[in-house]
Amino acid sequence: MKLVKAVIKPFKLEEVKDALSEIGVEGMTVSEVKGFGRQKGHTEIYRGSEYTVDFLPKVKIEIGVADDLADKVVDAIVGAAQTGKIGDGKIFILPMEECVRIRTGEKGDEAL
Amino acid sequence: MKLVKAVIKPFKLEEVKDALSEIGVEGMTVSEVKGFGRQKGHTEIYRGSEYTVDFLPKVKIEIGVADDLADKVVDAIVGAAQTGKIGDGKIFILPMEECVRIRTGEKGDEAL
Amino acid sequence: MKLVKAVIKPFKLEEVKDALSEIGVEGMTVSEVKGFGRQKGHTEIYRGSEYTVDFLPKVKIEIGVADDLADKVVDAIVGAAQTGKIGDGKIFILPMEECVRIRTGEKGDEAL
Amino acid sequence: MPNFPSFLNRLTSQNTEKPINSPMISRTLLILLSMGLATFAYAQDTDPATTGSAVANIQVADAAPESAEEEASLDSGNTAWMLTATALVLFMTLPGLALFYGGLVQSKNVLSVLMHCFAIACLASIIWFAVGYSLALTSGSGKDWIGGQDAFFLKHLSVDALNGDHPETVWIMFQMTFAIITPGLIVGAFVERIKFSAVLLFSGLWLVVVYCPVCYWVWGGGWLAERGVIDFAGGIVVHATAGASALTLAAMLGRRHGFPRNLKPPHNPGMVMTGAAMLWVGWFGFNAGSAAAADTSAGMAMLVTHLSAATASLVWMLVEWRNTGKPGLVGIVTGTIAGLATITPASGSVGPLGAIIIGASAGIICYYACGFVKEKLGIDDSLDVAAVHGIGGILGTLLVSYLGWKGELGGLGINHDTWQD
Amino acid sequence: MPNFPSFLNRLTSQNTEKPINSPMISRTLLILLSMGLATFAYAQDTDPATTGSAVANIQVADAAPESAEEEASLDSGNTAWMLTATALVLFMTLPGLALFYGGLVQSKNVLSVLMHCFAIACLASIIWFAVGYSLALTSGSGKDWIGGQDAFFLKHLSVDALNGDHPETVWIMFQMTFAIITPGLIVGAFVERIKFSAVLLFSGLWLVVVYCPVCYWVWGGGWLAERGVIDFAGGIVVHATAGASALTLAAMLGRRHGFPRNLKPPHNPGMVMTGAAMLWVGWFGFNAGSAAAADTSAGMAMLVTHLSAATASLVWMLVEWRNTGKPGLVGIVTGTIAGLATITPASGSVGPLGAIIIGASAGIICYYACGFVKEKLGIDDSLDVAAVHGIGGILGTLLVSYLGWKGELGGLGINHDTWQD
Amino acid sequence: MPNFPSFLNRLTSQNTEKPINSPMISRTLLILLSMGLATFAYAQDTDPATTGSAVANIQVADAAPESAEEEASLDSGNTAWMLTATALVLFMTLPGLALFYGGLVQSKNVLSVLMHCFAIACLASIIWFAVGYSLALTSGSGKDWIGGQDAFFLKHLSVDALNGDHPETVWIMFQMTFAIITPGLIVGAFVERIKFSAVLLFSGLWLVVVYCPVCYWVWGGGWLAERGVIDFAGGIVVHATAGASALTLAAMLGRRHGFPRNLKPPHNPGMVMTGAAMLWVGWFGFNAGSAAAADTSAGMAMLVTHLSAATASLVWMLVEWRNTGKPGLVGIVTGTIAGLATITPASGSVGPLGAIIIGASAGIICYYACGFVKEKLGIDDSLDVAAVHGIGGILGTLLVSYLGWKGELGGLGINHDTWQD
Ligand SMILES: Nc1ncnc2c1ncn2[C@@H]1O[C@H](COP(=O)(O)OP(=O)(O)O)[C@@H](O)[C@H]1O
Ligand SMILES: Nc1ncnc2c1ncn2[C@@H]1O[C@H](COP(=O)(O)OP(=O)(O)O)[C@@H](O)[C@H]1O
Ligand SMILES: Nc1ncnc2c1ncn2[C@@H]1O[C@H](COP(=O)(O)OP(=O)(O)O)[C@@H](O)[C@H]1O
Repeated sequence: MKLVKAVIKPFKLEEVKDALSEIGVEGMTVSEVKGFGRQKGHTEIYRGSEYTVDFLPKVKIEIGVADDLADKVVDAIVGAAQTGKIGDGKIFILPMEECVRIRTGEKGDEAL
Repeated sequence: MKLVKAVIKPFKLEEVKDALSEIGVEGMTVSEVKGFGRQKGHTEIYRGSEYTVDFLPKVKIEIGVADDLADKVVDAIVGAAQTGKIGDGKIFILPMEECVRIRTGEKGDEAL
Repeated sequence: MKLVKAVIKPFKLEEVKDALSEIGVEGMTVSEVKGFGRQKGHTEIYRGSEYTVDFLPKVKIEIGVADDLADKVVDAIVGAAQTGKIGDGKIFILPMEECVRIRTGEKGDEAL
Repeated sequence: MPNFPSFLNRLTSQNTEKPINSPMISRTLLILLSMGLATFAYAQDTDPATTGSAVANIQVADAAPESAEEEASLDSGNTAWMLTATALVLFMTLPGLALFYGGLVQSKNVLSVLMHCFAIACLASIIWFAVGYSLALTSGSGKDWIGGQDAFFLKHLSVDALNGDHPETVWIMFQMTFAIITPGLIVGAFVERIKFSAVLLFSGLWLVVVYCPVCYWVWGGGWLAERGVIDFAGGIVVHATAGASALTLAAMLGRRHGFPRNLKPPHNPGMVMTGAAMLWVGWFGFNAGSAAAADTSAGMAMLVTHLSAATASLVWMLVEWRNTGKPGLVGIVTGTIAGLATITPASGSVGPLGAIIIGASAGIICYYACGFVKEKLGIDDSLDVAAVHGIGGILGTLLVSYLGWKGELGGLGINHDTWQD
Repeated sequence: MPNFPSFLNRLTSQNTEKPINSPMISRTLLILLSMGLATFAYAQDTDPATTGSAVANIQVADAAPESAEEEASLDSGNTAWMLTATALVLFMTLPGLALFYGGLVQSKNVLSVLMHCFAIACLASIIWFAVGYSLALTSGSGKDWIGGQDAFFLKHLSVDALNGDHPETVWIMFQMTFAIITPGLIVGAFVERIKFSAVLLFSGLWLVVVYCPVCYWVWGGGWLAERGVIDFAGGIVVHATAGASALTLAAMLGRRHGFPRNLKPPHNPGMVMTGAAMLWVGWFGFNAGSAAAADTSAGMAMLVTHLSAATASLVWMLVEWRNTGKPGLVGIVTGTIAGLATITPASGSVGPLGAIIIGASAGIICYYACGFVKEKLGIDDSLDVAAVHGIGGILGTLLVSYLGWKGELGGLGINHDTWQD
Repeated sequence: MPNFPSFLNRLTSQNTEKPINSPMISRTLLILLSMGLATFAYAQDTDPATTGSAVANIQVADAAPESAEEEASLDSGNTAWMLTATALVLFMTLPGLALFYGGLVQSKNVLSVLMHCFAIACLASIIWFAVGYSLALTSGSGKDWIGGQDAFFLKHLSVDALNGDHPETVWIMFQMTFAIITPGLIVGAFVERIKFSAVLLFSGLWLVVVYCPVCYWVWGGGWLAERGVIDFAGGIVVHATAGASALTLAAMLGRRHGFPRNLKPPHNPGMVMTGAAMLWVGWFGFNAGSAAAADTSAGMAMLVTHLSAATASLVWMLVEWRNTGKPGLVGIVTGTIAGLATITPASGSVGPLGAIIIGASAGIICYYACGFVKEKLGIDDSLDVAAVHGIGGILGTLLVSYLGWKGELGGLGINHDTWQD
């Protein structure tokens, strides 16, 4: 199993969710994060002074998937989240040893 | 070493924390997340219009543990967080290569 | 590739960011978390009653790095985030199988 | 204004689903007019019995400052109350209305809504100073559909001019706060999908083209005033105009992405409650201030305003409780606003029991109107300006004929013999 | 009400730790009564010197509208102030108290607390209209423990009826805002562990069964008024009743899960501060409005109210600083409320130095009372209603005997010869 | 005060970059004095034409309570307005200013800023009671630079003493709210880098050493009053003193870590807007209350205050829009405050068009002043107290000579013949 971790632009969340639903992903966990990267932060001007905003708001999605689904998930995310502009984000794929569904105690691919 | 990542219902946090303390887990890191899964979101009605709430509030717990403790940790979490109702959440177990305690620079199981 | 996950004290974020920039890390993802550990929470007193605050605010940094850079990253973080007082936090290093840059579809070390 | 639609087209931000088509404009302008006229006509139809007193109810009847100046002298108590009422009505918009609307939208749009409310308040103030007061509340034009031009830039003003027994400066300020909140209310129709520059342009034009004339018709001595329409504190002038224009505008602008099935719920009900509470408190200035004096009429206006708000809140809550299984904070406070808007035109002419009836009607009718506009008409009047303010203002104007003094049901709770205004 | 306990049992949500046992009810009712009576008795014991003037202090002395109608005429200045004061007192509850309480609870309960405050305000308004005003403030029953029934549904009201020199409508509204805030205060006793329907039921009943009689006893001409009890603005009627009832209710409902060692701290001290600041400003209407006129008595009431609040805030802050090592925002604003509640009964009878003494006492005594109720009595009066309002109201009632005009210490800071009310 | 610098050194929290060096103190004290004197001198230079009426403008001219007592009698309308205005000005600080400043800082510092504002308000109240009122507003010392000592602890006060036609108690309270907000304003200079105990100490000392004397000079009958300086509502006394002291203090304390290139933006613009809106509403009490009566002067003060605020908001917004490409909420509301501060000294002497000119000047000049202080002077006046309040207050004082009654441009929009105060 794999854990797919994607950092995307916040306003793309709905589209990514829909794209994932379409390929049969039924669960995901989402959190608000701040990103620092090539897309440098911008400056905001308040009352004539500049303020630098280094960290930009991003959304992180974590999805546990069976091994064979991982590539499809990655493609779906890239397809939905891509704008082509800098700051689109990253996808990280980590190996996962086990998954448990708390409600039933099921393990493995069953639990996803 | 393993990294155990559990997504649970928010109001179960206290109980899970207590259950983990009992089996000797001394540290954990917690964050607020939104979950999407089989437990479909609900609709809320404001002023006669329906609003769909897809993402439900969940709590994510991350615990770095020594290899032999992983199963006990999973059992403790399942025991404490289970309500038997849909939406109880998931536990993911990831392999972890190294752990460092920033304060001392200690590494490995020492650092947990 | 590795995913380095560091939990640090919030006010150290700027220094860690600067230290990482210096060794050439160009991207990272940051989130606000609550930590529970040896550094026990404190009690706050409101109106003569004690309230226990178990979970202390921490910041979690996630950095995807090429294998050979991982150690330098860990050293940079330890160097910048260490205060020597309890509660300085932890660094976890996880193996990472793949990384994708959403904007371009690039994979592997290129994408970091 | 022939290229208004295409102008709007350009200024609308990309969030809309349905582009604006030109024929729609004429249609909606028709709707606006007809809705407006229907209201007024109806109000007029049923009002003959009250004609005599209505003119007295309209506080501008004796507001021509020139004539009042010599005989009247300043009453410090009434002036004190009008100064206070002015502060209260400004408080309704800033920060009341801003917080109310700000809490209802998605969190990513809250700052834009606050900005709309604040900037409109500033702009409306300047316009009121430049032309609004003159067009809306001074005679001298000899026409019955628009006021005179002598008070442009307030150039007529002398510091000791009186309006009745309070300074004309206070009257200008008090009415200015009404001109501030009315375009502010319309913000609720176009949140989350309009450019800031378009908001400024629309609001400025609207104030001059719609608000000032209607205000003159009803309060400035225009044709509706002559026909005896009762609008104590702005049911027609403020709430019906805002509601009708909101509906028109919402129809013209098209729907938000995701309407109606995929919208985000209000991001901060606590903020909504805070704003609604401030609106409630400020409304005391709005309605009781419209008595233009600290007298028995102001006292009764405050009492009935409060009772209507409380009743409408509870009724809305109960209807929602029955229909959805649980009472909610956003619901109860929307009921409050419905109750307040509905009592507004009637607050100078009904007694406590009348207020309870008006409040209960507001709670039920505005509740179902929300669903009607969005589901049946399919118009994305995002924050329900038409359903709450428009329907409320019209409802109150209709009910006052039945519930008000010498109306068919009698002024409930008021002793007929001693009620004189 | 024989099955009140079991009723409560049913309605309580599952959050409580200790089930309610029936014998407890009788015990706590006893406590309530005895606490109440002790206060009143004490107040009476030490008050003989002030009896003469006390009746005049009680602003309802001349409030029987019928008698006042003929001779008095309306004073626009006093009416202006009473209208303003009414708006200020409503502002105390909505949104002041709601935000104050909302910020003190856990974040997951904030909406429920706001809902409680808002819905209670609406309900209390309707009840005051239906029966409350009549039972609490009109005579005509011939009894000394409850008012008459002639003003049910305000059916007696004529629009130009006066109460003294302001309209009776204004008086009804002003007193209504007191009837709104008092059950609102009690919310602090049962937050985080009660069902919404139970809140409505309890608050409605409480208003009729406890508030109205006590209000009649003290302000409506009942037996305490006859015995010369001083309660200028509601130390007994509002704060002591709310505090005693909160204590009783908290004891009956049982403790929150985790009390007292494992509670969550206030989720939003900034919100608490905002609410407290609004309460402070609104309290000017509460106390200075209780003079029922814009006169020297109102001016002195505002001055002493403010000084007591400022002193109590600083004293509380200093005590906390000494005891815990750092001063906190929640602490200083709780001191404010303690100072305001404590000066309330005395605000018509003390001078500036008296206010400082009262404020300082409030800051110390209410601080330790918080710990006493929760730690010693073990009662989970969650937001310290009894310790802050109850103890404060009683403390003020006791102190006024010593500090007030012609009391033992003399009216500090007030020139004895010219002090007349 | 010889070891004030080292004392400050000890109390400053570790957040500063530049340690305070002793020679700096003398330098900055000099700056403070010279800035202050420059202002006053300038004001005086250009004011001769207005001397005659200015004294009458200053509402304390007839404030010596002893002399007024016999002849004057209480006017309930004026008293009602002064009570209301007092509540409004307190509302400016609590919670207005607190929220305004709280929203501008980083989120980790918001509670500390709220605490500063609240504690200073309490402390200033006690000091005003103890010595401030006496030193600032009573004569009897025979000196022209400081007031008498007879009213220490208000021991002179009798409950029915009048100040003009309202109670002296009300006057004490009204002026107290000015003494509360002025040190509160200075908070903006030292946020995010000072210890709480130092804030208390500084604010207390400042009130006695700077505010009271200047207040006496201008309003209490001191040397500036004698020379005919116009300061209707506190442009010099409140805003210029606060601004100059803020600049001095900011220079003494050194810069925040990261100034000027690496600062965090305002954490909550919505909170800033809410606070600014409350300041706006409260300012009606501040300026129109300074007329000390509910009369034509109060009405005009409210009108020009509002117009200046609205104009400055829009102008600031437009300048920002041009310079940065987008208009922002923090910008527009900062413009509001600039417009309000600038009209303050002039609000008794200009007409509507004068107010528009003043507002437009405020919007432009204060905008660029913000950049000037931070970029050119390099002083970390964190929340721009000097640029907005200081420059605003001075600007208004200068402009009033040209725009005010009988000034060079004439009182625009005011009929010269009927303008009399
Ligand atoms: N090495 C990395 N480790 C973790 N997160 C990263 C890394 N690089 C980028 N990110 C995340 O991806 C986001 C986008 O990256 P950025 O470099 O700005 O643009 P792009 O992905 O288009 O090159 C960043 O804001 C950050 O959240
Ligand atoms: N494949 C997944 N990857 C990541 N998180 C998941 C996944 N499936 C479920 N979750 C998380 O677990 C929560 C509960 O899942 P759900 O399917 O609703 O119920 P259950 O676990 O009882 O089957 C979700 O809200 C989501 O946060
Ligand atoms: N086993 C663990 N798993 C995950 N996070 C941990 C673990 N132990 C500690 N942490 C995180 O590290 C933070 C600091 O740990 P703590 O034990 O308090 O201090 P120290 O690291 O100095 O020993 C905690 O607040 C928590 O967020």
